[in-house]
Amino acid sequence: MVSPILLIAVPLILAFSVPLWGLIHKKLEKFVPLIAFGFNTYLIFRLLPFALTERTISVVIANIKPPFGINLAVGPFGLFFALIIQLVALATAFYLLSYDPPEPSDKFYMLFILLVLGSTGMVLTGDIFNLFVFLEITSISAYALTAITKTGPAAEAGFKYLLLGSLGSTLVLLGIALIYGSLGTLNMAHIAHRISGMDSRLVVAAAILFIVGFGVEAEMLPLNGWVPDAYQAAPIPVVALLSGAVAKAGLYALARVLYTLIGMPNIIMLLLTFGILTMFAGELAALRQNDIRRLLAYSSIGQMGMIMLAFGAFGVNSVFGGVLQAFTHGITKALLFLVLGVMALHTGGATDMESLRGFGRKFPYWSMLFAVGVLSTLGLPPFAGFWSKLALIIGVIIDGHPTYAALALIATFIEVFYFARLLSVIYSSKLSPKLVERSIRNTTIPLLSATFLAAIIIAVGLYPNVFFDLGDSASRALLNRAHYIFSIIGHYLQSMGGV
Amino acid sequence: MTGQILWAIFMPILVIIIGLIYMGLARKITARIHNRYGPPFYQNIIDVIKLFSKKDVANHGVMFSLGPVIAVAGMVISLLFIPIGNRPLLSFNGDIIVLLYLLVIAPLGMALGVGEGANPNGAIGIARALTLMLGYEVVLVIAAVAVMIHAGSASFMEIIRQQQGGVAHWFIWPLFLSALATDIALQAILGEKPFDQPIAPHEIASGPMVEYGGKFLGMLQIYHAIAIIVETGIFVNLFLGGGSLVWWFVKSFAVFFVALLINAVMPRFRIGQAFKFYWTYPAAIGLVGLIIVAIT
Amino acid sequence: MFGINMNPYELLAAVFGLGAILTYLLGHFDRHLKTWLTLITLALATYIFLHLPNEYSLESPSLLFGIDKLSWLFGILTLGLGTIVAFALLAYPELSPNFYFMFILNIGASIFLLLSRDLVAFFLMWELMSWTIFAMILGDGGAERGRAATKYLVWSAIGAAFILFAFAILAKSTNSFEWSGIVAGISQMPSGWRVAAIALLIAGFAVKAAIMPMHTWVPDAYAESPHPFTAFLSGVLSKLGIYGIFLAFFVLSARFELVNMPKIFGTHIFGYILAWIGALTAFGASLIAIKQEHAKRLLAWSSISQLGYILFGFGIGSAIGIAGALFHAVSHALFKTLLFLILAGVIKRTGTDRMAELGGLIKKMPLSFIFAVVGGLALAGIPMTIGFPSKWLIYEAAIHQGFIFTTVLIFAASTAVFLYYYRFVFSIFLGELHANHQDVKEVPFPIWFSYILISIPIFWLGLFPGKAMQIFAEIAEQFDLPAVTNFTATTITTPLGSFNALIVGLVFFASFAFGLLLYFIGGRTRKVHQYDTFLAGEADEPVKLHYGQRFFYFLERELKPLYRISVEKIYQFVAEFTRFVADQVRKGFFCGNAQAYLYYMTIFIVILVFAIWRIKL
Amino acid sequence: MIRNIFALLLILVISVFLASSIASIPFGTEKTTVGKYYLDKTIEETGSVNTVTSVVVLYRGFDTLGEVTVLFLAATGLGAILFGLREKRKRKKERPSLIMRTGTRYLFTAALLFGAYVFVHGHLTPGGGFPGGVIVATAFLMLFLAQEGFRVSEKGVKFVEALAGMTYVAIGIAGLLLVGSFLGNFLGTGIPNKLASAGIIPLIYITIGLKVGSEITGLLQNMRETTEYES
Repeated sequence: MVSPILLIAVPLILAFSVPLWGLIHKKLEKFVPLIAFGFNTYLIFRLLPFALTERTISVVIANIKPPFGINLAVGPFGLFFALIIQLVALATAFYLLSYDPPEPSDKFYMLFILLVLGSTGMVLTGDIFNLFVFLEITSISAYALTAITKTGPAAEAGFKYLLLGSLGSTLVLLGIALIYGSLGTLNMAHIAHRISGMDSRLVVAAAILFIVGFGVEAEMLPLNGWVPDAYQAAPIPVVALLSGAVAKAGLYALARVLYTLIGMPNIIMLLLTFGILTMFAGELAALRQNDIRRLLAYSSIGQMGMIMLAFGAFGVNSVFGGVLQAFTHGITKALLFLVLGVMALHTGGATDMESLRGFGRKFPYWSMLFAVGVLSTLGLPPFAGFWSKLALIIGVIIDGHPTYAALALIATFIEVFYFARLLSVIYSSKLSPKLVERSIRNTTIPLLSATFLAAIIIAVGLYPNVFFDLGDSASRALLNRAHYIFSIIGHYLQSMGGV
Repeated sequence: MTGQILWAIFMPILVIIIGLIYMGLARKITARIHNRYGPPFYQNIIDVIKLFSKKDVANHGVMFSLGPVIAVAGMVISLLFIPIGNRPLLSFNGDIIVLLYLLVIAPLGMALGVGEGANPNGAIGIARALTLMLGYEVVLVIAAVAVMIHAGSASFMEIIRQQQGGVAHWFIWPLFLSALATDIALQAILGEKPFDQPIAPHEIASGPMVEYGGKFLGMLQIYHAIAIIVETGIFVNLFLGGGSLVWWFVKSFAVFFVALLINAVMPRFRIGQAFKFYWTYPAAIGLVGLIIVAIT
Repeated sequence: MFGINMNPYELLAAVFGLGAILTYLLGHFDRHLKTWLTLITLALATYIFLHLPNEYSLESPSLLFGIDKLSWLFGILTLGLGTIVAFALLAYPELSPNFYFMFILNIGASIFLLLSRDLVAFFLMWELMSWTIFAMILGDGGAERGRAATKYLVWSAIGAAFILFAFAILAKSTNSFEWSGIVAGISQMPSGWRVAAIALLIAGFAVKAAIMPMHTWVPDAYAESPHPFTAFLSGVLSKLGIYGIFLAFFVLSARFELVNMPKIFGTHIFGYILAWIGALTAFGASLIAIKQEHAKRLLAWSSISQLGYILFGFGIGSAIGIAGALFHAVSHALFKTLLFLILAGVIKRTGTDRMAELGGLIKKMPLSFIFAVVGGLALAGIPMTIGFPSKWLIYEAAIHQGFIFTTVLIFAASTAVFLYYYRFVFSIFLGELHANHQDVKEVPFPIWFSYILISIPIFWLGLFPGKAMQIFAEIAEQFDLPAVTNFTATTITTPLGSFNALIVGLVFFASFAFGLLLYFIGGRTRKVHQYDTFLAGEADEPVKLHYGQRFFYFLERELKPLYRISVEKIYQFVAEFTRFVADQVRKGFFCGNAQAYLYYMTIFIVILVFAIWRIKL
Repeated sequence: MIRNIFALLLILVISVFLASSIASIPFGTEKTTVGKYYLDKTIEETGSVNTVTSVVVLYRGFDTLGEVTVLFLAATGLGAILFGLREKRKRKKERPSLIMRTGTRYLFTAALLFGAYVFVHGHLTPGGGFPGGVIVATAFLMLFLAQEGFRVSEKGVKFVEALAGMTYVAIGIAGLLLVGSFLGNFLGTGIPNKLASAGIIPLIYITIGLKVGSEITGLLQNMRETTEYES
């Protein structure tokens, strides 16, 4: 097996090297992200067969065995999220080839790589403090990338994100401090093993701090104020990553901490409520939104709420649905944003509905890609979204929460409404005067990258088996706490005489 | 079998003549009530012969010509499905519901013909007729359902069989309210005042008939003649126990006579009023009757 | 078969898939090629469909398919009418290849929906069928089409949500995703959940079947969808909702008979409720159809009304009722497809479906008129056409079962049919010819030939209803339902009465001969110009008076109190309210103020503190 | 006003909650399993006499790599956002005095050397890569403050920064290749208290020192350019 650590090391070394490429030739810089994520995607596919086995292995760092050193806890659940992140990152990195980055370009590419790297690190690590470090990497690069266009709204959005995000990370750090203070260990498996001996009030306090801290990245309800602004102001490829990678990493952290570390069903089931609220808030806010970017941002909140709901149902079926939905949401939203970026090229940057009216008549292929994304988000066959939404709803019901499933279905009505309206605007026979015949830039590369994502959506929709298997082992792995503990620190516990 | 076929050919002609006489009598009786002298009772037969001998009739097209043909044909087929004088001709092959639908063929064909005439008066007349039909059909159906439930059958012959054995067995007694409702509906079905809005000579120039002249009008007269017999005949069969041929026609004329009396002294409703009337009082009466039947 | 070692089911899927893609790709090259490819696809599909083996299971994702008498019946309807509509499409080369792609996909999904034997496959095909309709309604049209399509998709999502929810309950309780397993396990379900699941299923299917109060998308969607496709939408696709209701009501609930439920007149209360909903649908929709000004909307409301009949028949649930409902499903499919196709032809030639702007087309389009009469006779249920035996069975069943009030409603609805049907045919074909339409031609060959194709079964089954009854009896037998067995090829006998279709037909022709005889006895006739009408001397030169607008205005005036009852108002209120809340959320919650967001965070922490303390401590 | 009071109340609730939670952690007991392990095993396992250093670079070396990246990110992010905004805000300032200018020139070398000393001796004495790097940057800060128009080569800073970062990761990958574990100590522990001991710790600290030094220098340069001197 190739070492999963390379998923982090190789992009990191490439990220540091960006300025050197720039010294050779300015144009070489933009290939670095592609190389990094191309390699990573290759690695992920090498690791995928392993993700189907439901086993979690510990990848030791610096030859010091957990719980004393840092380790990566590579299991199906983390790998599944890493797969989402890498696929989105690959498509986006490819898209970058024809993208004019905001200056300074070398810093843009570095931040870009580090954003993905941070998210990947978050989903792979087995150490709570390391999780925090990667959270910092992710969020700081995200703040910077949000504000990088240096316009007024971008700066404002970046500031909001920074404010909420940094407060959130501080709370996470506080939570880690509470746990370390009482258990004296940072290894997640070790914490999980010992947490039952911890003062329950402290556990609760840590849980609250974690929920709030990771909730910011996972776009949870009252903490997601930054989302619409950031999604609107950030460069399009960054937005694709924000929903495809950052939100997913935040979600992973939330799930991992709540399921593995805390492990209290009562607290996990709070996610049901937050998920529902998040979903309704997102969908409702999107209902009357005329700017498509903001609309997609709100819709992203709604989808994240739905996934949270699935994770909150505390059962293998609903978690199965949740991870599948996370996958399709990541890929689909990335597709939608990338296509939207190209659409904006044809309207002089405007992304409101009126400017894009009739886009479908002039650019059928682009709108077809967009429609694939929309239909998949709505959970219609033969696209990936169908299976994930089906699995999610049925899973939540089978796990005994029919009321919540019903509420989720009601929220999807709103979703259907605004997406149908969006499609009808795009396929309208009336043409917006802002539409230009040809974009100023060659759109072949964006086309290929969007087609790549659409092809994933359709392929998964038509042959969902592998997808199901991955999701199945991922969900089982998340719920199998004992196995996680044993596979990471089993040797240590044995050496301690099974304490 | 041969007898039946001969009867089937003979009977429509008989009914046409009797029907025309009914119409003539109606004119006579109405005139007497109005204190006029009135035409002789055979006047309508003369009229029809005159109309048929007329040459050079205005013709608006194929459907226009087919309208009266279908009207007559539709009425004849309805006639054949009604037992007259307790002689079941074809009514074994279709029950009351079938008859209710066969009854519609004639007006429908006529309406299509009127339509091609392109005279707005005609179309207004049809629109009124249809509105009226929506009104009385509900009443009629309420009554008919009551009869069918009471008899446990939708077959005419079965219903008549259950009413044999004297006046006391007639359904008009146990189903009095239904009979009453049906009779009110019959007023409109026969096109008598206060429900003659579709014709309304003073408003829309005889409505559907406005474009028809000559042999077409003659055929419409024949159609009307058969229709009177058929429509009163339904009432006779459902509530008055049918009867032998002579009795049957006597009963049928009695029913017609009641309608005539009302017609002679009544003004005309507005069409809206007529519709509303049917959906209120007779429908209520019929429903009460129906509920009573359903409970008992 | 064809030298390829493929399961017929896979082959069928491949035919649809490849057909759709090929039609889409090659459709850009030639105007007519796409229609011919569609026809070839459908012909191949029909051939394979008729030779399907009994069962087939797909390993991954594990889906189960199979064919039985019921899916055979609906499948034949779908493929047959689909082919006929596709044939009529030959006259519409302007429709984009997208449309053909969606059309083939839609038929494919419908067929596999009928063939599916487990919940996942069913739902998959159901959703595929649903959204391809959306794509076709949306087409490449304007704001109105967009609105209609949006409305459709939202309703379709609501329906799908009900279905999905019910499926999940069934799967959870019976631990099976297969129909057979569910049918076997349903008796173990808690009765509350059982009732809920079946009610949800029926409500969900009712959306597609256009049953009130789930019907509001129908008039808009029918009015805005491509005209020939509307025929398929109304004729066939609404029947898939009926198919679903059949499965939910008979296949699922027949097994457990809802034993603890009270019975009314021998029908359990569930059926009674269905019958009432069906009757009210039939009654209400037909009254609304009367006042429509657009012919497509008129037929749309008529469809809602007729589908109410079918539900009514199901609700009665007796042997006659089921046979009647299935019969009516078949007959409605046939005559409504015909009527919508005729309307499509009229719109093609005149460019409008506003009845006040049409008129007198009988002179220009006699064939269309003839078939409009044929379709209308079937719609009105005149004997000799297929419309009569189906309605007659429903009435007989209703009276026999003692459904008195609903029977009255149903009868009133069928009387209203005459009103709107006459309005339809008069305003379009009769009356005065509009000045704009003096040069209108008869519809092109593909369209009128499709009229003939549909009229054949309309008359054939109208004269020989026994052929259809045989199939219904087999279906009933297959699902252990009571069946009507007392019939011959031409005669159907029920406990109430009997009906011989052939005799009625023969007698009608004899009577018609009598009428013709009278016609020929009379003198010659003289053809006059259409403006040469009697106007009581009120106009000295011909005036154009087409009585087309507000045809039944006096009736509308009287029915106003009834028209005021509108379920749409409730939906509008819900929509308004949702919009209000949405604006509050968007402007109030996502206010863009960083301070406020921090405030939320603080409040959130406090809420969490209290929430978790309550749970845990 | 009410909002503020309410906010205060909320914060009070949170504070009480956190305080009461934290109060329940027994302080000073030997609960910290991992910490005890580090104190006991450092010299034996790593050869570093500075336990803090061994924890930072070896036991939790991966975190350190992350923290270096975070620092790098902060610098990069700030640079990215400030890019192009430099010329916009100009403030006038008095020129530094002659003593300042001369003194800093001499101190610069000493400061550089001290910084280098600190990060090279990280495994032996208190200090290490981070403080060392900051001291190096301080040397440049002095020049920025005192020398009018002094600039470091942006390319040079980038080059050092990139190379140092890459070297860090490369050392990690070397560990992966040589001893099968990322950041694994492939050099052995050596003899404690010698300069050339504790395996890769000094190497990593050198890269960290260089990286931090160049980053903060670059950062300072970025921020400095918003000011302009009076002439």
